[in-house]
Amino acid sequence: MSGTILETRGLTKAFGGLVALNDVDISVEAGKITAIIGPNGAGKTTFFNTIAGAYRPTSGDIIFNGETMKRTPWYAKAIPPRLRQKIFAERLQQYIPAHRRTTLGIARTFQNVLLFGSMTALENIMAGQHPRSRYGFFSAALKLPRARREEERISLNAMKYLNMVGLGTYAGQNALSLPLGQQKLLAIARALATEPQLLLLDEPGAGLNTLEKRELSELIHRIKELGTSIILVEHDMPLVMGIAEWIIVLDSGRKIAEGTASQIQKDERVIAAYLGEETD
Amino acid sequence: MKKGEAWASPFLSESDFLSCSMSADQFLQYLLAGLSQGSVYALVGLGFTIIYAVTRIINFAQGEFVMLGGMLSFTLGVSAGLPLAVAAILSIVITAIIGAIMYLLAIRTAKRASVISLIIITIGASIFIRGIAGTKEMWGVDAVRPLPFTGSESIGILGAYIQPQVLWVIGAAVLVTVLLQLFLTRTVVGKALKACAVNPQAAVLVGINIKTMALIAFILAAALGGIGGVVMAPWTMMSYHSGFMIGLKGFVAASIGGFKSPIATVIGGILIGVVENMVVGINYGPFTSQYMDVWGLVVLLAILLIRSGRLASEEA
Amino acid sequence: MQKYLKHSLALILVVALIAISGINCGPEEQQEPEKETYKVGALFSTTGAASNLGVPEKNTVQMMVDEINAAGGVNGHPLQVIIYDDETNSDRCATMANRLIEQDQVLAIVGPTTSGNSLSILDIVTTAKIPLVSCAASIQIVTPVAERYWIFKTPQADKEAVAETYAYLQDEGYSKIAIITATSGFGAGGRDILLADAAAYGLTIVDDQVFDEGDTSMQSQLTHIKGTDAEAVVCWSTDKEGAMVARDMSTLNMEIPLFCSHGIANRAFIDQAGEAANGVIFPAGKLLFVDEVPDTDPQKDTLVSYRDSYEALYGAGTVNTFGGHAYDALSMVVMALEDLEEGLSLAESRAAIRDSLEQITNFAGTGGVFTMSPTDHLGMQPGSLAMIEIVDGEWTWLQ
Amino acid sequence: MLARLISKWPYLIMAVLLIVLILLPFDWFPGKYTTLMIFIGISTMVTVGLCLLMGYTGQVSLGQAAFFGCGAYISGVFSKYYSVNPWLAMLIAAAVTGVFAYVIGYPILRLRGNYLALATLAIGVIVWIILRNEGPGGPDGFSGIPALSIGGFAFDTSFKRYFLVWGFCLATLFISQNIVRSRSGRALRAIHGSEAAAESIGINVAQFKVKIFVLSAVYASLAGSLFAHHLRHISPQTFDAMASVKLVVMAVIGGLASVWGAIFGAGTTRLLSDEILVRYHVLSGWDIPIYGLILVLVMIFMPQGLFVALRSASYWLRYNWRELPSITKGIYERKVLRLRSGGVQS
Repeated sequence: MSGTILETRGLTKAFGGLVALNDVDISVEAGKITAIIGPNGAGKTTFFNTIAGAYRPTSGDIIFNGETMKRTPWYAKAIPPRLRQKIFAERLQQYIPAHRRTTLGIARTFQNVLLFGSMTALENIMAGQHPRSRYGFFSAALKLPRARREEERISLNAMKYLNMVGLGTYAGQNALSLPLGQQKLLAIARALATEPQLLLLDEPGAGLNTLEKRELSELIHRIKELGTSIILVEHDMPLVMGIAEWIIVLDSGRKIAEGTASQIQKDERVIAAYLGEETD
Repeated sequence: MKKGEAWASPFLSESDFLSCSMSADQFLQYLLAGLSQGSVYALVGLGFTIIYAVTRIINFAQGEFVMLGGMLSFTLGVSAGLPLAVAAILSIVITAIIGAIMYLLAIRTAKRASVISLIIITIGASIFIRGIAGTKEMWGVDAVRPLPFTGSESIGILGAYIQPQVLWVIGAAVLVTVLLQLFLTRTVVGKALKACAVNPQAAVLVGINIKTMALIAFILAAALGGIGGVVMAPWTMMSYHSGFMIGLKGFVAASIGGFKSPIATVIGGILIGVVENMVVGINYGPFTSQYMDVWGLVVLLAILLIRSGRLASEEA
Repeated sequence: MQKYLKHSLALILVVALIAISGINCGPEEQQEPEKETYKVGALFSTTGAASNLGVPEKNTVQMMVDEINAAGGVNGHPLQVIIYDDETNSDRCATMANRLIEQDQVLAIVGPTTSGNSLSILDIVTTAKIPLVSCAASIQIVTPVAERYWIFKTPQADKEAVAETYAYLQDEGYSKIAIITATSGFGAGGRDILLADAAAYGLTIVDDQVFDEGDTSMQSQLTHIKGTDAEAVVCWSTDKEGAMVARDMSTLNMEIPLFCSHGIANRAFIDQAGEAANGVIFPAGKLLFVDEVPDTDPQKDTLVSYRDSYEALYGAGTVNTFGGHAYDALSMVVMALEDLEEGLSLAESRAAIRDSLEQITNFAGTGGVFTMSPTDHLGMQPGSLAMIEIVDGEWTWLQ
Repeated sequence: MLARLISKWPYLIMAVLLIVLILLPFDWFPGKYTTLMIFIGISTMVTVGLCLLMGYTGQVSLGQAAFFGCGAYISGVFSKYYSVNPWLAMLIAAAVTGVFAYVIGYPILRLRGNYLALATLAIGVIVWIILRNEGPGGPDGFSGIPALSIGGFAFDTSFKRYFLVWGFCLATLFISQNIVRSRSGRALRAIHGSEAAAESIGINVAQFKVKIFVLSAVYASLAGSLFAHHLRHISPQTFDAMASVKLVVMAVIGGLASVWGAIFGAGTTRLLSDEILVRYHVLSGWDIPIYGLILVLVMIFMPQGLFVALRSASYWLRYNWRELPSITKGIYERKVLRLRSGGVQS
């Protein structure tokens, strides 16, 4: 598949006075591995959270698969558009909440892994299957055949993803009892279990040793083979340069450059940005 | 309501007189009543605030500290006949010691206990204290009333009247708040407490012993409760089970103040007090003395929800 | 291992709890006398909101049991009263009632202390067919008698107390009154009757305020009353709140007189209200002014003996009418036990006791003179109450 | 041989408990605990809801007695004053309470931790005051609530009601168990683990919180209705703030980690307050402080609650069952002594 999977238009996020994202326009090509880099405080994670729906954009639009994430609530619809724009600007604007975006096909991992401590590795992934399974309290309460079938399917799929990240043998272990490296893989598997078209990886490499990093990049490639587009935020330059087919550079909330690894490495603004970081 | 026969629930019940009109001095009277009750709530609420800020525990035994203060001041002041000042100070000190004991025996020994089980521990402690106080070996079940500090000749203010004891209560509330504020901002220990409140991890990093701080917090809270009990007992009277209701009100006051600063708590307490008494003043429809407590709580809920709304708006 | 050991405490705790509750010690197995013990149950609110009523009742019963057994018991049968605390809580009360009936197999039950709790066990005792002599005020407890076959009670009904007060107010020529009542069962019960009966005595209620137990001040309610043209305040509550009303009234310099319920017939009220207690008028049984009761009065002897023995045991000035209610209740049960013939089954003796309770005539108790009948399970003769005014800290009878 | 029995003991215990449960109310069975057990069953139903809410979803509720009370009052009032069939009244009560919980749930459950606890507490008190002022009989409550009956068969004795209540109770437990082990159950635990992460895997956190809140409310309501039709009298003070606190205590004592903890929690607490402390009822009121003390001790030594402690105790037991008798004996004797030392029964 090809074409753009994710697009942002004038995406802006301000916390009180501090503007973390300032009118960012990007477009991510489907089926590619895109990396977002930038010095600390460039707004990478904010950008992530905004796309994933954890933050509400101050203004701007996010388009996923050609579908906008904007929603106009009924009470806003009541007011004529021009008037609304005049009075409230973007304030009445609502955006699809995070969990709906996951159902649409955006999955993410977290910098601080955030696995579910009260569950085993397998259960964590089964939980990931949530948006791809359909049965509720009622059929669960009465153990209807439907519930049984679904459970079967869920656990099989879960096992599949667990094997994919090579943790099949730890299925029964408590998620938090695993070492950090494997926890990170597990988190990725959990995200994969939601069967996303776009996978957001927040610093997958952080805290891994070189060996684990190699495994990681292999895994990421394998995920790409499945036809899942990937955006990752990463500090580790070698890793990024190794796997990213397209790189977007953010600095203090603005997009300052984008291109292939080689292009980025030559770009003065990027170098300036990073040097600037080193000097102070 | 008549039992037995068919039953209708009139929200505008018998107590529905169209006497909404409130004369100026009546208004003042309600205001004063609210103010004085409010400062009682505030005094109790301060204890909650300190402990919560430092330990993130809601100490359900706070009301019992108040009760202890009041009962002790009666035993020492009236039964044992000690001079008033001595009795007052002694009962505050004893209450503070009990607070310390409670922390050391019940709270600190509970390692790796979740917040909720810590709450249960404080509930257990309060049941324990109340139970002991209620036995006929201790104070029994009758309410007691220590002697007022300065007579019981009521004082007139622009057509409204209050007992002199109420002035003591309000005074104590003000004084305690000011001292507490100074303590927290000026002294080293106070600053350390504040640090724990703001960010425990950081506090630990800069070498503050969080356990000692928690102990201090409990002692302070117990002492505050004691003070509250001592000053309010001559006015409101005390019995072994006064603690629970007073505690609840103080709790509300503290949480309206957001468990943050002493001043916020005092404002919260007075707000509740005034609302409740104004409701009595309106005395129409659902705004009657039957529902004074409800309206206090409604205010609380409103404030909580507004706060949460502000939080939620930050997120999606 | 170590933590397992600690965890095993849990197991052991549970095992121990079950084991302990399994083994039958406690009251059931004292040394067996030649004649089998008469077991009577009692439910009093010795803790919780009504504990200041329940405790004197409990004291009274314990005192009486000792006296009776010291005097050789009931027809040679030792008397045992199993007292449970209902914590002023109705489902607790129901549990304890069932316990008395099913486990302790008592012949009759005395109490509960409060109207709410008494009402809560009516169905239980009725289905279990066991006589109950309640110590609570509400008239609901014994009416309609048809449905209350097994239920009796000793205290004056609220209705009579209200009637007494209203009659007095009428005689004194009051016409506009304000009422302030507690939200407790006692207060609310009184409030209903006060509201209902006022008109009959040519009284109009110009203000109606309530307060909770545990309220720290009644000033606002009273301020509102002060704003009306009420000529007198009637307060229906127990001693603590009553005292606060009295004190807040004097604080607000309210000139109009305060009338209270028999719920304040308790020395504690005077201690708590202090100066403000003076001038308070309320209806109560004669127990409070025994010495002023003329010797011709049938109750005189009972009153004197009860007061003396109670105060001998629990200290001077401690006697109050609530203990008196328990005294009357248990005395009636004992009277019934006395003409209980030997060798009846439990159910039979329960029925027999009920019948003889219903036949009690002219029993002079502390609360009044009782004559039970199939149509009246309170059976208190009029004139059992008198209006009392507190004059410099002493109860004085307003003849 | 014995060793193998011991190793299977959890199942044995289960079976034994079940048999005891069935035989308990019969007259020839030692000890008369029917009434006590009925109350335990009712409390358990409410506690299960709390376990789901607090243990699995991590949402504290200090207002559960309000739902309990709504159930009791609505079904009581309808069946007595409007002579609706008690079963129907029960359903109405459950429905109304559910809707009520749903309506308050959406705003309230946005609060976190202690503030949620506080808000629910406030709601509880408000409901309680309204029941007290507007409910029939005011603070005295009202009696004469009809008993439940199927066709001609009326549940008019404790003996019959025992089976009714425990039928309901066990049903609740099994339903909850199924839910916990289902997709929804995982979602709940996910929310407990991290709301952000839960959102990130497509769980509608707000909605799930409300759902479980409603479920627990409905449990409480049903329990309340059973309570009303069992006691045939209800009064507000059964549903006050302290009652809510006691329910939470039951949940925590039992252990929030499992729905079965509910039985242990309700059982131990009730057994303690209604049976043992009563039997060893000492000088007036001394049982109350003892209750408080035990509460504190359990929480200090078994913060996970009895059930978890018992489970790990059972593992311990498998390996050390030989030493057990001596240890138990020692502690048991000490316990008896402590409880006896109170004094004479009044």
